[in-house]
Amino acid sequence: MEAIQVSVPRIHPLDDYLRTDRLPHTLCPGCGIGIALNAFLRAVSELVGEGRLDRKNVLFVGGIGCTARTSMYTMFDSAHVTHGRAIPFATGARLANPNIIPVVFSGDGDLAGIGGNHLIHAARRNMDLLVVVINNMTYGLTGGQLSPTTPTGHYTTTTPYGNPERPFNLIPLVAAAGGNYVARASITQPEVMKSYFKKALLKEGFRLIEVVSTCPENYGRHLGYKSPSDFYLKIKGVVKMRSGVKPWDVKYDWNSEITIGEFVDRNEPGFSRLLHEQVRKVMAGEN
Amino acid sequence: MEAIQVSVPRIHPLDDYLRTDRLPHTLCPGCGIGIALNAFLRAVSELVGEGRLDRKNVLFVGGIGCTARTSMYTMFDSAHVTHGRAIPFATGARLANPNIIPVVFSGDGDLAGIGGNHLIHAARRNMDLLVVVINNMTYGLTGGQLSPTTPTGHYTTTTPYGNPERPFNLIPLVAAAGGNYVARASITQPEVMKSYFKKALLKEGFRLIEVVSTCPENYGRHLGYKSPSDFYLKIKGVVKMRSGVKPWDVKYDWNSEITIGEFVDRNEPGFSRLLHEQVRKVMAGEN
Amino acid sequence: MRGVSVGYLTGNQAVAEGAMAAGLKFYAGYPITPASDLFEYLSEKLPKRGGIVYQGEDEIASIVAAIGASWSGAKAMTATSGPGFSLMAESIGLAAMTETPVVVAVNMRTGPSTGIATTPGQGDVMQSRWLSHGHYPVVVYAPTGVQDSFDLTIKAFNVAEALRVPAIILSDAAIAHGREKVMMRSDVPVVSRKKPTPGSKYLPYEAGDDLVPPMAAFGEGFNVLVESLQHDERGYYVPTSHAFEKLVTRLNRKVDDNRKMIVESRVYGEENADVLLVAFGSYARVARGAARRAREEGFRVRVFVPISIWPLDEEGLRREASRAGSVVVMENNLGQLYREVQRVVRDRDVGFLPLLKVELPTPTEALRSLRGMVRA
Amino acid sequence: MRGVSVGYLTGNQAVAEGAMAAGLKFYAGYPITPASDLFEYLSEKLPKRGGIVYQGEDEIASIVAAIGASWSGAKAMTATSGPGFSLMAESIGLAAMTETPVVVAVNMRTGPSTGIATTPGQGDVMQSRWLSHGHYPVVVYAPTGVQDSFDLTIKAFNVAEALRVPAIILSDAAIAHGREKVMMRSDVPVVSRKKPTPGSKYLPYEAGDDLVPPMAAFGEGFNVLVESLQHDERGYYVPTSHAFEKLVTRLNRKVDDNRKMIVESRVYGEENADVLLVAFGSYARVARGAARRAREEGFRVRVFVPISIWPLDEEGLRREASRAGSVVVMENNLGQLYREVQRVVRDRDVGFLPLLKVELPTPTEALRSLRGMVRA
Amino acid sequence: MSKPSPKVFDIVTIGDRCKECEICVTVCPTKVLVISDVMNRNGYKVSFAANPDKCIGCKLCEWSCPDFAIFVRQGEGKSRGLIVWSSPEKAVAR
Amino acid sequence: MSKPSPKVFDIVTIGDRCKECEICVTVCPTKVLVISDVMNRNGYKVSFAANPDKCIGCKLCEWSCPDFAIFVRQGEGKSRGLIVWSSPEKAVAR
Amino acid sequence: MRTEIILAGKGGQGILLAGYLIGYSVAKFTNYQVSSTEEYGAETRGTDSKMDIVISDEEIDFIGAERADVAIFMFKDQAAKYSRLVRDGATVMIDSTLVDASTLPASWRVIDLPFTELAEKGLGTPRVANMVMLGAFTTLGLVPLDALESAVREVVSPRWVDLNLKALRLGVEEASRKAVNPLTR
Amino acid sequence: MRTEIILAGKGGQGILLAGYLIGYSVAKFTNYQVSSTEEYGAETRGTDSKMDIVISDEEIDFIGAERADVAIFMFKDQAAKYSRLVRDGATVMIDSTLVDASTLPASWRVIDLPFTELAEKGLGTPRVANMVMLGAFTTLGLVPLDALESAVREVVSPRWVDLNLKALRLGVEEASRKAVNPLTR
Ligand SMILES: Cc1ncc(C[n+]2csc(CCOP(=O)(O)OP(=O)(O)O)c2C)c(N)n1
Ligand SMILES: Cc1ncc(C[n+]2csc(CCOP(=O)(O)OP(=O)(O)O)c2C)c(N)n1
Ligand code: SF4
Ligand code: SF4
Ligand code: SF4
Ligand code: SF4
Ligand code: SF4
Ligand code: SF4
Ligand SMILES: [Mg+2]
Ligand SMILES: [Mg+2]
Repeated sequence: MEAIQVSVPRIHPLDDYLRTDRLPHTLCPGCGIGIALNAFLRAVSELVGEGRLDRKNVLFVGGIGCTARTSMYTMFDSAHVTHGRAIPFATGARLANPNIIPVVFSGDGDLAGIGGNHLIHAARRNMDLLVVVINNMTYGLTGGQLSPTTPTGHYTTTTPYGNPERPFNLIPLVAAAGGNYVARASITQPEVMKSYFKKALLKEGFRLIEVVSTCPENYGRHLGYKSPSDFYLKIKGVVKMRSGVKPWDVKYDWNSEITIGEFVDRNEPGFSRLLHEQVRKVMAGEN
Repeated sequence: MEAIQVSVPRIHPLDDYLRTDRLPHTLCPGCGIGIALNAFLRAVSELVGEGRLDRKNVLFVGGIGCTARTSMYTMFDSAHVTHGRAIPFATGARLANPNIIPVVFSGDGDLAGIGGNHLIHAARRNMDLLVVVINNMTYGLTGGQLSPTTPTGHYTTTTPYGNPERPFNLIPLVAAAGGNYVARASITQPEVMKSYFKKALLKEGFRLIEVVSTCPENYGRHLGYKSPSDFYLKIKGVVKMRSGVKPWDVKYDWNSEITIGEFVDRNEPGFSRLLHEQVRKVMAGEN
Repeated sequence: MRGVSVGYLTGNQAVAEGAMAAGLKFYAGYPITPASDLFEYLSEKLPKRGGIVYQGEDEIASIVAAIGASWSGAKAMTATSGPGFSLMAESIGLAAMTETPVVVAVNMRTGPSTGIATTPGQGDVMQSRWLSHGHYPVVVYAPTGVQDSFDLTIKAFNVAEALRVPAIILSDAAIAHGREKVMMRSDVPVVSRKKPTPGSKYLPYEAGDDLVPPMAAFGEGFNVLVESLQHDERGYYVPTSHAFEKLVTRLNRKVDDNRKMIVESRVYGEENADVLLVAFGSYARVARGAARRAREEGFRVRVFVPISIWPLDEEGLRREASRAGSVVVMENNLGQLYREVQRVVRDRDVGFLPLLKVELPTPTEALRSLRGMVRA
Repeated sequence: MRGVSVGYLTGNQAVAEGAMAAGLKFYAGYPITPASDLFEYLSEKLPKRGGIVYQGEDEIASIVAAIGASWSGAKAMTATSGPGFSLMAESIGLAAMTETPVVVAVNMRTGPSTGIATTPGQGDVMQSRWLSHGHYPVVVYAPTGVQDSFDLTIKAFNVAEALRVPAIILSDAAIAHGREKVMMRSDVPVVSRKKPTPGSKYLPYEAGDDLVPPMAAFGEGFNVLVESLQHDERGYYVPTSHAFEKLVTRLNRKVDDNRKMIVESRVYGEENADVLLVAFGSYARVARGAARRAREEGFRVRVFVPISIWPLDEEGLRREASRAGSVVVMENNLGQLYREVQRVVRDRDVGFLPLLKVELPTPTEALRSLRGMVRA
Repeated sequence: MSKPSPKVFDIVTIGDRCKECEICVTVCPTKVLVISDVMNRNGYKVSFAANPDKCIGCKLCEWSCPDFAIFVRQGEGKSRGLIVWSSPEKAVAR
Repeated sequence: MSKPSPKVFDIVTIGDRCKECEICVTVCPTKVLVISDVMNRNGYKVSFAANPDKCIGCKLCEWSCPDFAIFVRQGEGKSRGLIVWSSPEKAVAR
Repeated sequence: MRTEIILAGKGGQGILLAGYLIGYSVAKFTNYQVSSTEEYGAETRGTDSKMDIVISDEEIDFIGAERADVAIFMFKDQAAKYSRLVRDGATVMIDSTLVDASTLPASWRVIDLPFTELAEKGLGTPRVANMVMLGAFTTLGLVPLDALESAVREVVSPRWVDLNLKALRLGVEEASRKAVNPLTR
Repeated sequence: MRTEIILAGKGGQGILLAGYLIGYSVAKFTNYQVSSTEEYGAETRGTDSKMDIVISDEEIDFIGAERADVAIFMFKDQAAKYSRLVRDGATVMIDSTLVDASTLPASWRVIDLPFTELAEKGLGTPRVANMVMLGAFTTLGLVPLDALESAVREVVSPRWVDLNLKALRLGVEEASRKAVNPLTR
């Protein structure tokens, strides 16, 4: 076993939230996931700085995928579990200890593909989770296969003749399932993204933030974007920020508009509170 | 092995569509599932009579549950598979033979609980399936536990202190996922239900018909309905038929209104057609 | 007796009571016959003790929630039967790899596939050990009745907590739904996971000589890393042969080196028997009944009952086998425990008596078959 | 050679080619390393032959779609690796119970749990037989290279179709991603499921002496009934011991009684060897290399390679074992095939050489370890 | 539901299928049906058209029976309530 | 992004983290950044603030870097572009 | 000493409750061991319900009855159906309202009492026939009456306790009148 | 006769394509058996890429190289990294543009040619250094030049075929000039 290097100098303003001894991380050059993580950690660091968040309660959970791998680098209680199962893991962790603030940070395939059922059920229950879906429209880690959010017609390694499927538009889907907060951000607007993270981190109940992102290596190349920047600029061009839009009017169209903004913002009691309240009442003989 | 009784006299007008040697079926007295099956078989029999449907192409698939057990009695190609997996089974059967007309007939737990992911993905793809969800708001076969459609507050065997969860409203959920046809019927209006079945049987793409039903034995009793008729009359009172309602305005509220009606009715090409079209083109060298 | 309460419970209720006695704080379940009533029983009882009962959207959600809860410091459990257990295959591996204490009660019913939901089966013996991919550790106990259901549930929790492994209670519909008098001691020894010293430098997968790393809970400030990839002591992904061999060997040695703590078996009947009849679970009760009947006929049957199925009490089994006229394994499948007995008892033939039934065979029936084959 | 095309393919490509040669018409997959490229290869090639490639939302959706497709008359397949295979546990039982021909290619990677996605493993040997609940039949082949990947895929399809059982191709990342010259005959014998006579009275689970019922497809007017419950010849649910015993016995006898058709093994090296080295899959190649190296040292190693893992060629193994100085099983796990060899070779000790590696050990390395243990 | 013209009906209960659930009794708009004293092999007292004359042929009973145990057909002469058995041995007298 | 007041900045690249992705170069509104000739141990030429004077301190580079490899801090005197290394052995000259 | 009991009736006759009360009272109020198993699978109304109970002063091996020492049949046909599980010389109680004693094997010591009728006439409802039977059962000496009475108080919903206790005592009286030899243990 | 070959370079140098071409030409255009394995795990750019190729006139047992008869190193440090897998007396080709021949074990028969430089100068791009190397490789007699040429034509995208063939021939020429003894098979 190699000597274990526990600390390296912290230089970057976010280094306090990173396992810096593992950097550089294994994501490809220019991958949008890193930009989203950057905004997320900034949101946490600001909230901690403002005394509004206790970082020791933050639980950072990923399933399996490039996005999920961010859990290997975050300096919180972190979990890198199995493909699609970040939500139930985080659910159990929170229900067993309602002080925990679970953040599920994972990919479109992980959360809306194999894990889609956990996603809609967590939303339905208004389970106290912040779920961040990094939507790079592909299965990045496994090499750029079709994902449930890949636009129709796109060429991927498993759709060499063009994707015949229609993608999910996650905003109306999750909004229809339930939850207190549903928003979509883009890696091309990091400050906006951070503000959504900050807001969502402080709410109870189910919160979903979809982040429109890129996979320059395994998807962008297939689409003909020669560099990470090309893909980045494509995204920058297609996202449109709108406010006051109803979730079912939100667009997810590669050729015209991918709407970003906040679409649901409620404050109904979270499932975890309701359940613990019930247990309290039962113990007190009130139920 | 007992002697196998292959045919018994056919008396009832729908006996032609039933494995009559197995009747009476194992559903409890007054169970709403039978009423829904009755309407479904009537729809088929009318279409066959009208020369608009070839019964030998109908594939009747259930997962596991009381509702799914209807597949044991229907005189079609039928499949009674594993819990939650009726949709993928029917999907494979249809994709391998596009003449097949698969009907998935199963319970709320089977289709929206354990099988929820298959449901939303099939809708997303506009997969050529008629999915009938018999929503009795409980897990009937296993004894009346909480289902994802059980109204909040209801007492079930696994929520002895009242259900702290919020139920799915399947109409907006499935509509947000996709599909050509989304409707909700009630066992208390069998003729309307039949008309939805007839219409949906002839469409391509994904079609969902949710049927508001009863489980007098394992759920109704818990709720205090002493007889199947009492529960039936409760349902009759709470459902309200409306037309021109958008899916997201459809109500699912045990105490005020459960909206029934047709909420999505489109004619986009089904996934099976798109996929076979693509294969045809590839073979012809057009792609 | 002081500190003992007497119950007249079903196996399912006894497992639930055992779990609560062992300190259960989180139960996640999904209904399935014949485990639903365990879930229902806990739905009523556990909240009274401040525990959480949660219904997942499927079995995967349920066991993974239990794993998550365990990392939040709660003693956690789920229960299911064949189809649901099959769905948990991947998650059992997750628990083993992340060294998460979790207890899974599996009530065998008639299989394969949906089979028969209401009748007892014994077809999941091999599955209980090998359902997940990779070479991972697991401990499996098979209660023979209601008292065992209570006692072994406590033991399963204790082993799970002591070794940070998933522990399985492999029961069946006959025991789960049968009712027996059961003595429940209130002062049962309860083991809880070892914790790191507060404020210490902590590596979540660094073990001492006992091979079991201490386990910090979420929220305690240790920045733990739960990792399903091959990892080193820190939980860092290290894809080398060295790290692989080290981790997988340690994981499995936790069970192998602690056989003493885990292993349990029982013998009944005469010392110098004509036949050593090996049977587990509800069939152990049939076998004992058969031995009783055999005695009336002057035929000497000794019954060996493995209580821990994985690992088996190999020593005990070999010792007993060496003393009997012949060795026969009787189970409700086409040879599963039998394969293990064959492997362990190498120096002599082992007979197999498959009694494929959807209800318990009677002792007389079993004895008739046994005599038939021992004669032949 | 006429009717033979020569390829320079990876194991994954060879499986895909073998499947197409055997008549594959429906592939459903879900990406996972190291099986994704098999899926990708078929995504391009299969539509050219008029077949359908479908990506499910997870592994369960994929294998169940393949089962559904098989009932529509298509030869159907899926491919995956450890985590995905674990998720298929319940569905393998469904296929076995409903007697649905379906082929599952499993490329083992380093486990347990997520483990290492890119490196070869051999930890899923027991899993491949026992992952589902109940006593169900399955056939498992382990290719040792690319040629085998082609040939055994055809054989797997043929057995699946002939016996109406799920057949598994248990390969690993080394073979799946390794490349070799492969000879692909165009006139391979291809077996397809037996069909009922049109217009005949048809019971979907009524078998003749060969134990295998003919299989009607959906849409042919037979009103077939696919049933996961315990059923009789009609597919009717019958929850009796009689029906259970009859069905489960027949299901499993389909494999047991047809061992001749299924079983395959190979031996390499000298007749009267010092050691019989048993190894499968990519480790069989290591073992053969070690035997070559051993020869240089005057140490005689004979290599026994099981090709069918479930069932094993027990006779062949016993015969070979009886002739060698000692018997050693070498695999990349802590003892899985080993357990079976122990069970089969009962009259003598069997040594175990675990080489836990994330890359293939070299023959020299393997030989060194072997000599170390044979000496000791 | 379809309007039958000559208003004469046979209201037929299939005795061995009926489960005494009373749904037909509940839905019948004209109170034609009752639960009879005839018990079938499974111990259910079967539904019976005690007041056949009141039948308007709406078939709500037929449509609402979960057990395919009742149907209404064109009658002759005079409306009748019938209980039939799908096989002789299934008929059980009270 | 927050507005810094004295308009003097250090634009710091962490050499061993940079992956030459050019995102920072692309997002910088004032073209401060370029890919330098300095190659790190992983073979990437690292980003560098070649025109520090033009920096307006918007931090878009810092916020957009997927690798936590660049940040902007208050400078002294005069804006500078810097490349730092998190450990000496990670510094690789070209 | 091991005693095997079979209790059979139709669904709705309260057989399972009666069996539970026997087991409960033995478990809680005696030093004996006790176990019971039920037969399941009732998918439609009117199915048989059958329970095996084993009472023993030592650990119970097999939990079911295969040569019952005591059998109680509350509905017709059941005696025939289960007779192979009842040993020669067994004590067999039947509800003579519904079971015809003349059809039973001569090797059994039959106690026939019209439980249903007694319940109907004596207490105004046939629903406590099971309790009348239990009262009669205590006269066999396997379970003390006071244990069963305590069990009824703990298990049965308070508003039915009195009626049930009355029914129990009625059963004791009627059975005593038949002057049964108690089983000796 | 079994020949083990190791081919190593940096990602981007076209090592895997070169190895594939060797294997492809042997498989398709000779009667020899051939196998190859790659080393994976390249998660960031600039990682090593290494391929083992085995060519044999009989069935190949072990598919990797452990005592390579031929090794080709296209980047520095690799010789040191893999030397334990190369046998004494092996023929070792290096790209002398990037690898320093003087650091190599004396027991090897080294052929050093500046493949990258040759490609850059002779054909205007370093990207065909791998093809120049392949050309040189044919002079070892393991794979006939025409087989490799056919492989290039079948495998390489049409617009690069000519350039690649030129590079191949350049490699042949340059290597012949070094007058290597071909390996005899
Ligand atoms: C059960 C299971 N199936 C498949 C895989 C293989 N797998 C790993 S990551 C992944 C998809 C990742 O896609 P996404 O979640 O979108 O993450 P990204 O890499 O795009 O960030 C898949 C299919 C797995 N690890 N486990
Ligand atoms: C994998 C698996 N989990 C659980 C079960 C047990 N089970 C059988 S049916 C059912 C729920 C049925 O509910 P629903 O689908 O609503 O059907 P209903 O009986 O209400 O018609 C469950 C949980 C099973 N058979 N398989
Ligand atoms: S594969 Fe795609 S998503 Fe994954 S790290 Fe690389 S660029 Fe990002
Ligand atoms: S349990 Fe409920 S849903 Fe099932 S058949 Fe009975 S009444 Fe119907
Ligand atoms: S006829 Fe049908 S609806 Fe009427 S009571 Fe009988 S089963 Fe119920
Ligand atoms: S047809 Fe209408 S009126 Fe006649 S019995 Fe039936 S429900 Fe009543
Ligand atoms: S500093 Fe960051 S954004 Fe800029 S090139 Fe380097 S890795 Fe990319
Ligand atoms: S802070 Fe703004 S202006 Fe300055 S280098 Fe970064 S992106 Fe450019
Ligand atoms: Mg993705
Ligand atoms: Mg339901």
